[in-house]
Amino acid sequence: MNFLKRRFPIIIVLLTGVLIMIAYYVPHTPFSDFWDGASKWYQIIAGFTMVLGVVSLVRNHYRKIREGKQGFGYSIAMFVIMMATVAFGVLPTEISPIFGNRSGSVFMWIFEYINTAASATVYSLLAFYIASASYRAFRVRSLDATIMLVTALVVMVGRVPYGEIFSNYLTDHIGKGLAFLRLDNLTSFLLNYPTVATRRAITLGLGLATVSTSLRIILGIEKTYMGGDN
Amino acid sequence: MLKFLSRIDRRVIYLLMAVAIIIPILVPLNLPVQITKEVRGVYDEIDRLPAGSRILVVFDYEPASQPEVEPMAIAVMRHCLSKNLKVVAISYLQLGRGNAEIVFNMIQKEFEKKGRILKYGEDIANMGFKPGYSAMILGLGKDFKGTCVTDYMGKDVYSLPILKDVEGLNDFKYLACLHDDSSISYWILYAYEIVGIKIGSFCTAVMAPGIYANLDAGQLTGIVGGLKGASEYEKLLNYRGSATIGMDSQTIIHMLIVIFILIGNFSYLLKERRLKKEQFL
Amino acid sequence: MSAYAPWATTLGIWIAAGITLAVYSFLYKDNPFYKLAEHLYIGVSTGYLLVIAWQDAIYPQFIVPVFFQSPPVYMILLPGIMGLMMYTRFFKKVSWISRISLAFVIGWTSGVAAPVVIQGSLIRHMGSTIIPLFRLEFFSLNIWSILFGILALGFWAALLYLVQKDKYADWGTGRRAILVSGVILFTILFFVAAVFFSRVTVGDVYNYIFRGDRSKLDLFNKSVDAFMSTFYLLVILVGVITVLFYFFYSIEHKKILKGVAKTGIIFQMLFFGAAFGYTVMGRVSLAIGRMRFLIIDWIKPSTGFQWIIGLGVFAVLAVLFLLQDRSRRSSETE
Amino acid sequence: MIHRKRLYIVLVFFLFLAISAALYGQTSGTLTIPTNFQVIDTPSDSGDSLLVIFDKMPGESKDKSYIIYRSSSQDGAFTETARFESDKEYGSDNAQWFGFKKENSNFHAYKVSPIWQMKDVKIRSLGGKVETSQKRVKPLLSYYKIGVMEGIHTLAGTTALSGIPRENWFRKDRLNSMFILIFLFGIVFFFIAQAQRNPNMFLRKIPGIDAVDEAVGRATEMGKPILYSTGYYDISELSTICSVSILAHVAKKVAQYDSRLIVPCKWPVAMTVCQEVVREAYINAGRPDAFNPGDIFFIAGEQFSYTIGVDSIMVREKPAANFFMGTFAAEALILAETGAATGAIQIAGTDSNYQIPFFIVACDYCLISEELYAASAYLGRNPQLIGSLKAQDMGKMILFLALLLGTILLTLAVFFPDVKFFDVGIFNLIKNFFTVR
Repeated sequence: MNFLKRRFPIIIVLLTGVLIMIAYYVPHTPFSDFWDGASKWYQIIAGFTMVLGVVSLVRNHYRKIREGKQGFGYSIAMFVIMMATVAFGVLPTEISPIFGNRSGSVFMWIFEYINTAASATVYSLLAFYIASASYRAFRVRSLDATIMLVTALVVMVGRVPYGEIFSNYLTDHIGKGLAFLRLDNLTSFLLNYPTVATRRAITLGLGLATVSTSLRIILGIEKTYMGGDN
Repeated sequence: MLKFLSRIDRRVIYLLMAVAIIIPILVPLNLPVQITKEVRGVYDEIDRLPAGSRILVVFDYEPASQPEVEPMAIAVMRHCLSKNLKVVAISYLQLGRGNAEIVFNMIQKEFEKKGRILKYGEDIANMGFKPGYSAMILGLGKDFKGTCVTDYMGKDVYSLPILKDVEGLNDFKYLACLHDDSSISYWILYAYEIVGIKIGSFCTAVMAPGIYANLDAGQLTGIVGGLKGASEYEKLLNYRGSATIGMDSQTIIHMLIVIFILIGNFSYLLKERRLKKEQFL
Repeated sequence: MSAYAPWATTLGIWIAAGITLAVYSFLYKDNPFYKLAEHLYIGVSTGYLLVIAWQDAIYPQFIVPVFFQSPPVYMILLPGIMGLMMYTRFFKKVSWISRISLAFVIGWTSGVAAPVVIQGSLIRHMGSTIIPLFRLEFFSLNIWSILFGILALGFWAALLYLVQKDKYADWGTGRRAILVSGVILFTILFFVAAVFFSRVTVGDVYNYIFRGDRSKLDLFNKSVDAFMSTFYLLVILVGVITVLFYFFYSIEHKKILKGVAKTGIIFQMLFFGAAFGYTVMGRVSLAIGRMRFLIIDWIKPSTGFQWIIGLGVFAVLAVLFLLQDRSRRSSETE
Repeated sequence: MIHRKRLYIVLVFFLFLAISAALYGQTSGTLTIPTNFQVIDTPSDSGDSLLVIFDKMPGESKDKSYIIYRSSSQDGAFTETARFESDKEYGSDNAQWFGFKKENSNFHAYKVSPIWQMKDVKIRSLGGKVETSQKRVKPLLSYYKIGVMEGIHTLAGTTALSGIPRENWFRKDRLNSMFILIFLFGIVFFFIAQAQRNPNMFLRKIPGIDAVDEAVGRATEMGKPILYSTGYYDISELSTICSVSILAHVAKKVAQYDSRLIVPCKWPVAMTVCQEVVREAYINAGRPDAFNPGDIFFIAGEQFSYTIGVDSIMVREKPAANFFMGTFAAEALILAETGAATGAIQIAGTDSNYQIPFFIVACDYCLISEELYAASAYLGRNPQLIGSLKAQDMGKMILFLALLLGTILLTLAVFFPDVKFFDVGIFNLIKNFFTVR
């Protein structure tokens, strides 16, 4: 029994991992099918697991409603809208054009005017948070912070008219030789060389980390995700 | 003073931001717009064309990037039609077709207000979505009508007067590519390199740095990048479209953020100073 | 442009506007309207995910091939069973069964990750980093370059030696400055001499500046380009190596290595700063888009009648929230 | 005088015409079928295509093009399957099959698909109507001819060659990555073995990781909960798995100090895994009763609804410490700023480059990209994990050498182009190895 609980899953990880690695190099029948199939399989499994999440969600909010906690009204609203979405979405279009997920159906209406609106708004909160973050935390605490700050300023100012007025003044009135100090030139230099270098280095390091991590997992060294015995 | 600077409430900042965004939408600010040579490159090419010559406008952007690209589309349409050029739209993304429709409707309404009726099929035409990437472009290059077959309403292209005596792409004087991805590389490879039609890029701000290489290589006559580029184009046509407005907000907000950063650091440094002093005492 | 009846569109726009305002109100503080919007949004998005899971995964990939297709594909039953096994999580006794399907998923992804990452990031980025530094026609070991090269090497050696021996630290700023500037100056001079003066001579430059002899101008420009490209390649090479070094775990950053790691940090900060400044632009246009929606799509076209209804709904909600609030307070006081 | 000049001009003009006409006749007259035509199985593929190979011919240009005909039988009706300009599709364009040899530009190679044996698949929709679609079963023996065309003139070859695609047993073009993979396996094994022999190896300090315990401690002192987010991806992603193993450590501390741990999840499976991990931590701390599965719950599966949910929790529960570990997208700053506004101590760790600056600005500590992957080893102090870290360092060391040596060698190779390694120049050797085909 303990074998089934602890060892067996690890063995499956090992088998799947090694098989898929082989399949990456061997395009012949059993392996190639495995390679193609696995991704579809994952989708199916994930599809089933969505229900898990919903159950957890429902459980939490149901508790709220049952105990009549303050604000259970919101939970009710959530249930109603969720049920409506699922109902209108899953019913086939053959019955009526308001069902299904074609454009013009209720499902798409809900999606467009509630989901899209909300997500776009939440996304746009970023603009505000960037402002507050810049004010609150973007400080010249150390050399590194200063470099980061100055770079950010250069890139930001280089992208608005005032930046260009400055740049033009630099080249037109002070001297042609200062062209390399133009904000747009500085920006493009920053974006093309140091940035590229750092990105590459980070990608390389991350690549190594990924490989060794995946080995740790396949070899069953890293098995925290399996959870406890009972 | 220092106290005040060092602890401005978050909400004040948010409020300032909101105001900075809204005001330009309500009242125009006419902030200075510097015309860059990239945008000029596009504008002049189109401006130079004789009346009645055809121009191909490619709608390769997804609805998601509408706020950024649509102003350009409107601007270039206005430019062409006010110079009596004939505009043919085509799309290479499935989602692009819708955008073309939207822009066409707007433009037609607008010109009706001015008292000029734009006839579909004579002044403007929309080929809709044509699948097949490079193959499609190559086909257009050799035999435009044969590749399109029908326009987006399923009408036979041979019946469209706008395409009369059009053989291939080189019967179009210019190609304006509105894109939010790297699809322009296909047009450069198969339209510019093979047929030699001049291309101008109208792209999102994120795309712009990527295609400067093509500009340097002379494959593009110019780049209109992001809201900024669009606002410059609108400036050249001297009207204030959504891009200019958006650019106003953007400029102010950039400035605002820069100011916030500076204030924050200023107060921070002052504090440091004070702390040092206190240590000495 | 809308696929819906006008009334539906109007209603939708009002709802969307309401939600937008409610979410923005969170910026001020948490409030009932925000709560409502939050719960609506979560409900919709969860429902949406369920529908997608059904329409894109379970129905077409599991149900159709097994039940509605001839000949059926029974292999697909296996992942289906695995998916069902996930539900054993609900029962403590047998919850370990779900580990099997979990094991499959994790084994699969980590198995895919290793080779794909090697191919896609290790090999590709190494390949694009390893390129010749000089162009043949634009490099020569003329007397100047050799001289400067030797000097540069000397300064580098001195610097490294002193740092390693911890002598550098207890020097005065003046001497440090001399040492560092010497290193930088001569390294640059070496490259200038080797790359720039490979095609043109000092004499040419003299003629150009003082005699105004422009005959060699394009050659000058070419040499400058060659120099710059070499410079850029060096920047990338140094950046990659130093940043990569910064992530060493088993080596302590001290003495020379500290300098290397420091360079790595500086490169990273350049990257992060650029990324920050670059992202701001796109983000801001999102907010602009939202505000435009509020003002142009919602406020401008709305009629007085719509306003009356809208404000009415708002008022009703507000009253409800107030009542709820009071009831809570009373319950707390009891 | 002038007249004579004109005469000359006219003469020259006609001469020119004659020559060009002759030339035209020449080229159009002698369309030659390329020599050395062969049909081979595409190397290292999964058996769904063939290669048509023939020699490079004189006078290839873009107004002259090659055509490939296909038929199911030796003397059946041949139909055109492909047509390409004659100055394209050389062997040198396909390094994945032929490598970087000079000779590759002396022949054409074009990938063609065979004729497939199809079978019908009937799909019955819920509405009840049945749609039939075709599905590939296996490739059949198919015959190919090549032709050449210029302008209106076309000439089809007579020789018909047959071929049938085979599934190959190895992707030769991925040899380099396989080499690296096996090598990395080797060093990981080696260092793990070594680490088990002497477990206490040196690891340099990473401030973010040391701060984890401190944050937990502070939260307990203040008697406030701790919030932990595993990020954007499901448990299947490595970053999430690492995040979970950090969570295990945090949960252990929390269980010891007896404070509350809130884990809002974006993915169901991740949620169940987190529940298991935390429960185990409580059990090991000897107080399973204190574990409340209700604190580890699924909020919403969509990016921004998740964000908004976590924000609300932060504002309402006011946690004293927030952990954002894993991959994050645009929501990074939204979360971090809200957390900062509630005055929590925040520790972030992400492998998504473009969010790192925001975390650095808005959080107290940030694990930069791969430090996230290293964190579990640091916290766990498990010799095997530390061994794998060592292996990583060794890998980096090797990348260094490769970078430096490679650059130097290539630079030299430019100066001494005719130095030979085996049969390819240094240049090609290195290019060969570091190329994704």
